[in-house]
Amino acid sequence: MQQLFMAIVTMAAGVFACAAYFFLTNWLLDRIFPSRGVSSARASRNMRIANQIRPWLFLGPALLLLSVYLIYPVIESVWLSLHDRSGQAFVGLANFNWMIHDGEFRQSIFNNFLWLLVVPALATFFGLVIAALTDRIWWGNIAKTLIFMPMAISFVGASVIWKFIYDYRAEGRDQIGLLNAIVTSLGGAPQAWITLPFWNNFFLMVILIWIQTGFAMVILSAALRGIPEETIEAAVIDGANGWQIFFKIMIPQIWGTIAVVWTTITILVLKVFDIVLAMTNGQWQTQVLANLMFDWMFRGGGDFGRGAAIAVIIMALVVPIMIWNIRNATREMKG
Amino acid sequence: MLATKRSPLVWAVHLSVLLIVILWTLPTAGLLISSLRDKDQLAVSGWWTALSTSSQNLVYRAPGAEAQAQKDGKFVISGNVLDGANAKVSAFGFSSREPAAFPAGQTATLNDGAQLTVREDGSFDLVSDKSFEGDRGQRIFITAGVPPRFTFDNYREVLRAAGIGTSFINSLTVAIPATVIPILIAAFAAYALAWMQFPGRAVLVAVVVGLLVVPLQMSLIPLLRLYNSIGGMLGVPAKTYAGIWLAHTGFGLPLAIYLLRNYMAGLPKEIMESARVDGASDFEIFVKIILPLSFPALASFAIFQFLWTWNDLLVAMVFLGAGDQELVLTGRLVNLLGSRGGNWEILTASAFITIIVPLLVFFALQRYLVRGLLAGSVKGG
Amino acid sequence: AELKFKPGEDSKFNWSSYDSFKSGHDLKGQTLAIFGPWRGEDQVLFESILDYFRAATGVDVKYSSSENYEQQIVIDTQAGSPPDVAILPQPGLIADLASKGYLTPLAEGTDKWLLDNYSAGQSWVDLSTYAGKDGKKQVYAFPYKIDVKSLVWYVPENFEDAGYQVPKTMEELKALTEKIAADGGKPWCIGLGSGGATGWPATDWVEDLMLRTQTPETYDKWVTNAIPFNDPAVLGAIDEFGWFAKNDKFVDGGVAAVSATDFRDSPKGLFSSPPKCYLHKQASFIPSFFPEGTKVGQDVDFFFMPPYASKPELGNPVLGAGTLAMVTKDTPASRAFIDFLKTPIAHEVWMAQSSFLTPYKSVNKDAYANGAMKKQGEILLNATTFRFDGSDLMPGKIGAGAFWTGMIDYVGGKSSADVGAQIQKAWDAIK
Amino acid sequence: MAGLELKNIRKSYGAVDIIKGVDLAIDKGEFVVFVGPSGCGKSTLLRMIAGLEEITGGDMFIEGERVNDVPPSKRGIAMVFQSYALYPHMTVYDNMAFGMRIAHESKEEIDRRVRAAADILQLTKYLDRLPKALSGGQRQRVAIGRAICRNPKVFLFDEPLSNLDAALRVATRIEIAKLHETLADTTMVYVTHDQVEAMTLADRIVVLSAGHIEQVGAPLELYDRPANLFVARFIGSPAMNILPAKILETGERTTVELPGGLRQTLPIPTAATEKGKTASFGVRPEDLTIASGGNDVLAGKVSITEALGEVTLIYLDNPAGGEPLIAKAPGHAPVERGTALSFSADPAKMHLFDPNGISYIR
Amino acid sequence: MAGLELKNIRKSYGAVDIIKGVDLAIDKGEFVVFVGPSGCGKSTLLRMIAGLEEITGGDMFIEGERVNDVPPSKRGIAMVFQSYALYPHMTVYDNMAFGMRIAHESKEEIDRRVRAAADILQLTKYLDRLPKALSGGQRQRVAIGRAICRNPKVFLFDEPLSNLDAALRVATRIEIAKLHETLADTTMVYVTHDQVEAMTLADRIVVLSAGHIEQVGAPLELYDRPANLFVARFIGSPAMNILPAKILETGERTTVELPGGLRQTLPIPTAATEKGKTASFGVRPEDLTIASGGNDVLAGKVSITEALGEVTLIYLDNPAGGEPLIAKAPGHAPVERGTALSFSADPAKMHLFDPNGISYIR
Ligand SMILES: Nc1ncnc2c1ncn2[C@@H]1O[C@H](COP(=O)(O)OP(=O)(O)OP(=O)(O)O)[C@@H](O)[C@H]1O
Ligand SMILES: Nc1ncnc2c1ncn2[C@@H]1O[C@H](COP(=O)(O)OP(=O)(O)OP(=O)(O)O)[C@@H](O)[C@H]1O
Ligand SMILES: [Mg+2]
Ligand SMILES: [Mg+2]
Repeated sequence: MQQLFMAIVTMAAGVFACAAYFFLTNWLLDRIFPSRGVSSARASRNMRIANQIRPWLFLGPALLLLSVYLIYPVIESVWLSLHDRSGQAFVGLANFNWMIHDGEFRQSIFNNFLWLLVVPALATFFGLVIAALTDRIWWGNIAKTLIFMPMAISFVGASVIWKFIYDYRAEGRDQIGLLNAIVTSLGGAPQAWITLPFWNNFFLMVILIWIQTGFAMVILSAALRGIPEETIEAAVIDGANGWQIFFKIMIPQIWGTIAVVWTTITILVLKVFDIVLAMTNGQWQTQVLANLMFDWMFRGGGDFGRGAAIAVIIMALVVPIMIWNIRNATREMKG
Repeated sequence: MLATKRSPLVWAVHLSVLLIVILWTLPTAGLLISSLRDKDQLAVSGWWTALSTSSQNLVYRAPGAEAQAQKDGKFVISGNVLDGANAKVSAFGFSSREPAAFPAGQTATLNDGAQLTVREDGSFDLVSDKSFEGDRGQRIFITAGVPPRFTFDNYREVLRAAGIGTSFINSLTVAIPATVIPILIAAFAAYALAWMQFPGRAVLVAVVVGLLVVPLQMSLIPLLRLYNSIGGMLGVPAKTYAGIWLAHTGFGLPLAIYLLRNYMAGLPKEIMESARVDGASDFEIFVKIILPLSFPALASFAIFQFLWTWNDLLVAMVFLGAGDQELVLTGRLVNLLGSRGGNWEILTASAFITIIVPLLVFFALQRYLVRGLLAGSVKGG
Repeated sequence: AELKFKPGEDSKFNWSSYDSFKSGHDLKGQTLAIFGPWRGEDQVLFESILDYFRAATGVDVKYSSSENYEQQIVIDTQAGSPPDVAILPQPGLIADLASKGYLTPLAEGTDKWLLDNYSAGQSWVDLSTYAGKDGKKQVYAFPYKIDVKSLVWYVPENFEDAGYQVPKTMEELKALTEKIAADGGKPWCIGLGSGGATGWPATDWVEDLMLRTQTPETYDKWVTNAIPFNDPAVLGAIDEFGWFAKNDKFVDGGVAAVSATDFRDSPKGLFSSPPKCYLHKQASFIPSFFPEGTKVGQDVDFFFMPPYASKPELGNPVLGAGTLAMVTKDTPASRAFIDFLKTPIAHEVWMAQSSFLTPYKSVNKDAYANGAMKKQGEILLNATTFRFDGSDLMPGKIGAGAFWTGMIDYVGGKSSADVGAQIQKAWDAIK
Repeated sequence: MAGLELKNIRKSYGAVDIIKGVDLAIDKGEFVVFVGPSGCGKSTLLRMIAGLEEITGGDMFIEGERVNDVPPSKRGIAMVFQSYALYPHMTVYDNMAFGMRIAHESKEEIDRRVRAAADILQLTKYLDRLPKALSGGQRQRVAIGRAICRNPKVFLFDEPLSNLDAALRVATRIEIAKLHETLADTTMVYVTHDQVEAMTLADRIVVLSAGHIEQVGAPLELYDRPANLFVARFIGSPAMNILPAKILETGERTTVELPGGLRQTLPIPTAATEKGKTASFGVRPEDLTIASGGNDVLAGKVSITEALGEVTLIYLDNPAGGEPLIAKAPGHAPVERGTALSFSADPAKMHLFDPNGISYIR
Repeated sequence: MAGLELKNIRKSYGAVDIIKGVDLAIDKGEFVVFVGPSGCGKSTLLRMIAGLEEITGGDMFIEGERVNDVPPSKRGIAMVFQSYALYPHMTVYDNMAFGMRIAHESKEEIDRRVRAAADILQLTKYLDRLPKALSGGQRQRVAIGRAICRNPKVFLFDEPLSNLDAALRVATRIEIAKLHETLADTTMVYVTHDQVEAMTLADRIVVLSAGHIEQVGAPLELYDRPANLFVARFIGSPAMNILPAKILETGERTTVELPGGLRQTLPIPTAATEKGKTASFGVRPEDLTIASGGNDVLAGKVSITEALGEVTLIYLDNPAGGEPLIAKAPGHAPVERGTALSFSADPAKMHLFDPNGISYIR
């Protein structure tokens, strides 16, 4: 009971402190540069100053937290990537040099590209389709909850789930993996799915798609519902059918959000390793960059230099996406 | 809603949604059924077989010599091979080589001359002229049709684990502020990035996107070091709730800002203008116009952030610690799995126990993903 | 908390060691944070040991564990907030921590103590000695709680039903294997699956076979890469494993099932009816994955993985694994804890419960909770050679990476030479 | 065959009844204008015809076919939405071409028709713009253009000209009239608040009030013989002056006493039973002329005058109290505030309504 | 001191100039109406006054203070947006109360003013509704209500009555006029396409065309003495009839020859240099009366008539070709299509524009 009470008090305090920051700084800003009750020339000058400061007040906590929690580690990673395994001696680009000659790394890059091609596209696609379809039926919310469920299941749970799908038992045995049960009931020979080189990548991707579709669905569903209903009505009047409305009216209007979802999942794919770790740990040629990094960082004491070097590569891969986003943002701000 | 209810397309929609839902839930259904099954069955037969009566080969060990009774000069051990389970024996045997040598009801003569009868209802008699010896009872192999049987034992075991209540509260204490705080901070930042004029706006947006990629693992050591030195300086412990909130906030911020900014940038400019003309300051516009209108985006992000913080293990372990008092729910459940993580029955049950809270959150927040929030606001978009 | 066994009550416990430890250590008010690998049942058991330490010293002990304990200990030490005592099962990781200066050497004379008190003492001293940051080799870790790996599990009644005998030599084991196969059964259940760690059970096979085909010195050279991975000695051991595992007739489910089956599932074949297999090689921990209610000694039993009759000079080598305790923060309490581990009582209390083996010679073997454990304990005590799991001694990238992958590839069809070369290449890459 | 038939059409939002039983048959090719006060349900009715709102009760037929459950796209309708409902992501050109593209018209045909419509609506310069870069009136024109490009069975216009300037409004109105002439088979339903539009375009005008029909008829019929007080006041701007009138004599012609004791004899027959009742007497501002003595209908002090250029509105204090009476004098009538004026009118242009507001039948 | 002063105000979107240098001084308390064709920049100008659009060039002063950089919230304005811009998540009441709440008015005061405005706009029934459950006209009224609740220095109205029915429009117009009277110090700028609104409300009307001012003046001044052809045709509906006219005699009075050989002498002085030039002759439809012989200004065959009830529009074939000429006859003029008619007019009401379209100064 006491723990519960303490918990509530700490929660309230934490949230309150955060809200108070915004109220107080704004109040202070308006105090220091008053615009009410002073001469109007003063007021407008004050307003101008205040308006130059205010964005930074709004951004302040976010920038601070981002710097501490993300930018500082990035810098640290770059620094580490130029040092040896224990982070002591400077080794220049040796880690990167090692990397490009490492077969496993090349394998990971190749696999990562496969993942990047397949997962964001399919997860976004399914998310979009589901969001659009469930919107029109009375049990849509139930359907959505069910499809959302994989997201809510912990990774440990998910790996067991997929064990029960991909599990392999020898031919003639009772299969406990659903996939093999289906294959054998159709007369095929059971396969050890996750050990089939190349194809096993896709079996692992299925898991991530299965999970991430829920994410895409929720975000896109919010976006779809934000589309002005009247534009859809107009299209209906114009004689458009369901497909046409979907592709020509709805999708273009939520294009920005689709891009956001796609970007987010792409980046997530760059970082994905739980699935690979839990299912194969990169064996049978399923290694991906993030798992490789994790491997080097923490396995058996770790090699921080190489781990960080791989992390730097992962981060560098996001640069094109950043540039694309800068473009979008500037275009949007102009129009 | 449009008056198009009866179009044949609607059936196609229903069917395709049904299909997708089935595809998506099938794996989870497997987990659910597995969590209700006997743990020994998990590795032996597919979860879908649990739904129907199945013919199984079981091994039963009869009681040892101490259970024998003397009857008509013979020594008898009797009992029931099914232990009261609702099943039907079809065949039995006494050797692992021929486990189904005799149909139910027949009497088999064992190697040592004793006679074994197993009837359909599972009752058996082991009759011998000599006294039985040893406390290792006779193995009886049976083939029985076993109807579906489910048990809540797995759940009971998980829920009765010591400290689970504490961990539940710990998890909530971590997850709730770790959801609310980033939303608050990100919403302000997103507003500034979407609607305020200042130099470097586009670059900041891109930086936020770029930071999405920073692997969590890279941050842990430098941050914990920072925490330790700050904690040391202030004389407070390094692992506190505030610390983990901020950590989750930091890690969640890029996505929050990115999602919210995208949403906010799509709100009609006129509404903001109108508020501006009404004399509202940026702060007031944000609180009174933007926030209420951004509910769908806030709700969707809240769903995810809650989920991630709730399911998170790594960050909690590092920034909160793994001690008995600080353990979060996921940590507690993983610990139940034992050192070698093999108890699937625990895993399956605990997966469903952890999923409940996020699903409730999803359900509660889903109603904020409303349609037509902006309807009636501006004419002639 | 209440002590599991009242001090002084049961004569099978060495209470005097407890009393003398108690009188020698009064550390009231001190705290001790221990970080270890044990969770679930093991954690409960370990807490019961800690209770004695608490009662004896008055130290406030906090034990914690984590699923990602390897990762966590690295993070915690790197970030400067280590526990006081860490208990880890990986010598490789310990070596790394020691070389980075995160460990405090144990008290002078610990090596002597191990030599005297643990059977096959030199093996343990070697295992506990690491190079520190300064490069000086010192005893940093104290072995506590050992698993014996050289065990083969079987169901005695199935043997009776089929008329098989427990083999005494490797030759007999191979003959038995062939006989079972000839009888139409499958001799072995082998499962290498372990999620992210898939492949490790095969490394145990290879190590055990290494110890039975080569001298311990060769084994040591192998784990330090003094001889390359594709040395004929190593390849021979691998192929010996292949003799068992790469034969569709010898393994349940065929070769394809070997790497796809989870090691936790694989022993279940012993118990099915009719049996899917008759033999299963796995360490002493495996009974927790047997079907519920299985009684070791009655429903299932084990025998020592036999040596080759043709190589009597190698004696009875035992492959094992275990956990080692080390001081990560030098405090009186952590020192006291290591001292505590040297008392027989710290071993006996756990022995009397379950899943604990020790090479400590002065403990009362009768304290083992059951006959099966005692039998395992005796294997450990009778060991002429004890070698720690080689893959745990190799660098993480090899022992928990290339070696695993290599074994998967080997079972998947590659030749031992290819696999050996491949692993050696990986090893070269991290030098 | 009626082009469009509504039978006891009803609509409610929850407990609120918006359309309370509308019966109306519109001939094929007819041009019907809906007028009525803001919020009376015009748009709702239009949206129900289009199939965008579910019909709560009653039946709707388009060219004889019951369409209650026919989806909008199958009804053969083009519509100008009151709120335009432009596609924000399409250029003006694409907005107009969308419907035709959906109908798989040929590229050239689409281009021809879009350009023709753009030409009529003076949008040619803006064909490549997105709606957000257009002025309010331009957006409305796009909405019109989108509809008139197409070839539907029924056109629905919801206040299509409200944001256009007078010249453009006249021009567009004429174009719509022309369109109506060219497409003789196309039924048009048009909502407007503009009297001139209603009078010039309509074959028939439907006056709606609070969800039901007050009167249906040809424009001049409504103007000359409003069925009740509501219609009388609604048609014509400024609205008809209404005064309480006591019926003195009944018969072929009726004599009433107006406030201030003035008497008028109207060529309206009344039954004897009506005698002594207090009826409502109506006369339109434009039918009043400044009296040169004799036959005055009203008199009073001038409270305000509004010069509109073309005419001058003279507001008189109402002898019966309430809203001022209004007279319209042509040109710039030089009338001073405060002067007492009296007005006369042609008895044939006077109106008389019984105590329930229903017009006495002429 | 001017309430509002624009000095060479310019606005461009990228390369497109929308406002091309507008100079205008509006007195404190004055009521100015902007009229102009759709898309000419009225809304843009209003939005610039409000501070919602950046000013590309020029200076703007409110009550003497340069406000180019003053944010909207500090300019003391209330505005009715052409697109309403209601707060979709607030009820009608809250929409109207928002501005006052921001200004920290007392609860009672807010309630009083909101209720008063709702009363005027007949919105009382809807105070608890969200905008999406309102009709188009009701939404527009909320937008008006939101503005008139407040006490600003400058009111900006962008076509505030376009979606209201005639009666409501008149009533609201009167309320706005009253508001203007009560708040003697408040400057009002009003955009409309409705001539009646412009004429009745305005102290001065500003006629805009394609981003610049064509003429500024009192309503009747614009009607009687349009500065140029654009204004002449823009003010008045239907628009003024324009005919080419050859100047025959100049001097104190000018004699012109109209198409068809008709001659007219106008009381407009012209310089001798103008002789022989082809000017434009204008006469408003409402100034034409069916000629009873002599002094005809135009003659032609009737092509269409439109009976608006109050008046009848008679369209004549234009002898000069092009758009038909229009005459307005009061009442229901019984004119047949095809009949040849000739019209006369008072020479004082005729207009004459030089070849550049500039009016000759009377
Ligand atoms: N973002 C933009 N980019 C380019 N041109 C624009 C943009 N916004 C408006 N315009 C143009 O500016 C001109 C003036 O627009 P404005 O809205 O001021 O017209 P208006 O006089 O209010 O017209 P209306 O009576 O139709 O409302 C229009 O021609 C319009 O097309
Ligand atoms: N969702 C709704 N819930 C309740 N009432 C509604 C809803 N939508 C509209 N109404 C009401 O229905 C009535 C009719 O609306 P409608 O839009 O048909 O009016 P209208 O005649 O087109 O008016 P206007 O001339 O102002 O456009 C209005 O009084 C409006 O308040
Ligand atoms: Mg409407
Ligand atoms: Mg405008």
